[in-house]
Amino acid sequence: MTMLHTVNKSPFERNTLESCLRLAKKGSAVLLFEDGVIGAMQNTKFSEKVSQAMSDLSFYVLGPDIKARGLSEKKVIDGIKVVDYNDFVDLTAEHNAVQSWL
Amino acid sequence: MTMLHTVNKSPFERNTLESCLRLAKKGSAVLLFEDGVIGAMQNTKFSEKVSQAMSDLSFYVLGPDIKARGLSEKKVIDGIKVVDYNDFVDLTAEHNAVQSWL
Amino acid sequence: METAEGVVKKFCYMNRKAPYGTIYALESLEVVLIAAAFDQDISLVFADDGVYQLTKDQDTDGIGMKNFSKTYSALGDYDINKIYVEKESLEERGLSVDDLQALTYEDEDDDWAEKNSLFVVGREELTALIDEQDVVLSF
Amino acid sequence: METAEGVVKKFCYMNRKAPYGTIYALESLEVVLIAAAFDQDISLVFADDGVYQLTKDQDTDGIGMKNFSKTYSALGDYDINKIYVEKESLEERGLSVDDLQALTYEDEDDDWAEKNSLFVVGREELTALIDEQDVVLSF
Amino acid sequence: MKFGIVINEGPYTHQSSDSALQFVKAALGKGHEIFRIFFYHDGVNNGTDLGVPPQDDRNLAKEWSELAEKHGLDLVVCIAAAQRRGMLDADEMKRHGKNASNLSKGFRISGLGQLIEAGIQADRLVTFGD
Amino acid sequence: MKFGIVINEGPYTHQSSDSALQFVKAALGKGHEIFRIFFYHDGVNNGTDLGVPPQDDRNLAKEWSELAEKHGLDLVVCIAAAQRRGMLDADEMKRHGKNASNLSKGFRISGLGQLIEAGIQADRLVTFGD
Repeated sequence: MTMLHTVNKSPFERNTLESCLRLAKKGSAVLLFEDGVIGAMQNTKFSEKVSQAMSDLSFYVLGPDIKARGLSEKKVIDGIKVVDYNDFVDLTAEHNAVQSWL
Repeated sequence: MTMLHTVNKSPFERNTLESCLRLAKKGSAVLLFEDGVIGAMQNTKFSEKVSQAMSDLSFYVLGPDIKARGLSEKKVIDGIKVVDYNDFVDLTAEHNAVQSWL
Repeated sequence: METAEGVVKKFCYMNRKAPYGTIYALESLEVVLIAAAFDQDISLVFADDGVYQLTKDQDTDGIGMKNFSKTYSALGDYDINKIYVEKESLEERGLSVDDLQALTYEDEDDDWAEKNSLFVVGREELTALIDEQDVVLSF
Repeated sequence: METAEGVVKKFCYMNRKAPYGTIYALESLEVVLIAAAFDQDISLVFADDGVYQLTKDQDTDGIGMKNFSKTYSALGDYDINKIYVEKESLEERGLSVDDLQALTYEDEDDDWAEKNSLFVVGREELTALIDEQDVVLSF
Repeated sequence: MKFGIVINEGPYTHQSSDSALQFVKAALGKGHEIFRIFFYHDGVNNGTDLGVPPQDDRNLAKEWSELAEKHGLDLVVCIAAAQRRGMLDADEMKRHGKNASNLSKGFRISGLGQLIEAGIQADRLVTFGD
Repeated sequence: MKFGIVINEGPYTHQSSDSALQFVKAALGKGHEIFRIFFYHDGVNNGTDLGVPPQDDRNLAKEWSELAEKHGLDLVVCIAAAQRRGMLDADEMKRHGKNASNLSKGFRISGLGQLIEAGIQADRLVTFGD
């Protein structure tokens, strides 16, 4: 029984990623998309925090949103899987419920 | 030559108060209103940060927005002046320009 | 309701924003009042700035907006009696349960005794509670 | 323009949000392009997540939205050549000026020599710059 | 699998409507069923028939209408949210004595019960918002 | 003193329109002049004529219209932002071959130059947004 959590805002701008990491149960999955992809990038103020959370949670990031923002999929934090919209649908189906952190 | 900076979001939710404190010049005024009034309250995670900023900046908070949220004007951080919409207009007129941190 | 047909899902209404600055608090309440007519298992969660939605003594006269805070105390009449507030969110804001409205319901299985429906829960308990939901609606 | 009548004010366009997640970046650019027709003193500031607006190689094919990033390089043709990026905002995001588009203009007072119009400035310099503005438009 | 979709923000200002559109197309492409798409809060503005976006940009209301027609999607605009924000179909126009209606083809206006029903009937409810 | 006001968000969803209304009333009460109120981004939705908010709530479009009439305020809706979001006056309706217009009395549609002009002419420009 695990849940998919989605975060669509930059951790620099909003507190949604932080709240998600605080309240997502161990073993859950987190998908970063829209401006949320910023939280998946290496060498930011938040990278270390996300890396640490990877011991409890599986992370995914939406590739099309990375590309739109001129960022490189090569600079995604190691261990975060880059996915497309088809995978987003699969992730939703594979988990028991979806919580959007808005 | 001083500017009035306005912040309308809670420091828990957004980074606007933080950005304002970082980029407002010494001697400027900061008005907290709408959900921004949360940043003016005592005993929150951010109270200490706001108190420290008071050595460089003058703080004001809009009373009607405090009351709407069930908060007490008595619990506003010492040194922050509670104002009404008339004072908001006066503050705008007394300063050289207004920057809304959105 | 015609759509329920015996299916009972756990619905969680997750409220994380202060009232009045945005409409999400009010429109969340509108959903909850409608949801009460369906025979589903309803929990309301107030975390982060959502805890401000439940403060006592809200007075919106000065901002020209409708004060909807009284509606929370009517939730008990709609059999909505599992209302959770995150303890740590209150603490970070210098608030305690005494700053919030008292929310109660009358228990029909216990001779209509008036009982508390607002529960302050710690982070771990809240995490477990969210995880067992079938549907989470975020506001 | 008819309204200028000799008044020249310092206008600052403050961009603090990432592109595409919200429309503010695009609609800010639309204002700036119109503003160029008025004889005013224009500065653009990119701070916080606003620095992502200027990244190279934006590719929006996968999200079905219009890629407007090429427009920034046309700003020089509109005599908009004071474009400031906050150094600390770049650093906190692991970005450097090499990740951003090169923005230039042709200086009519210097035999149309091509010159840089994008300046990375530190927090203190930016603070002083903002403070001397007459009008700040926030996006 | 049956999906319910909730869209909380209007077109263009936030990416939510775009993201939902891409998600729904992908889900349909994989053979999933979309039980209902519910437009709430400012999301009701996605149903406007009066939008004229720039020629070189996408037209979100039109894309939703066309997708709905092609796949028989149920696009529901929340009546309470719509009334506040000035989204009306012909019936609502008459009922409130207004001179115009502005709901696009393929959208219908209905109550919040439709959202709860989507939560009950769909295997997964996915929300796109601000 | 001459004020220019910018409103970036639509009615009800964000407090910006309410805050601006209170500010403008206070400024007028103090004898200041309001040079122009410019509605940008989702702010254009404040101009809708089709809103039917609950009876016990405020009607923002109506409050703006009435205030404008009483004090001769210049309420300008940005044309580019309005086209995207489906706000049209009668002229725009004809120009784009639409069947309806939805702009309230007292509002007019015009270009972004009106915003810049407000910045130049007004002594202070105050923005209300999200």
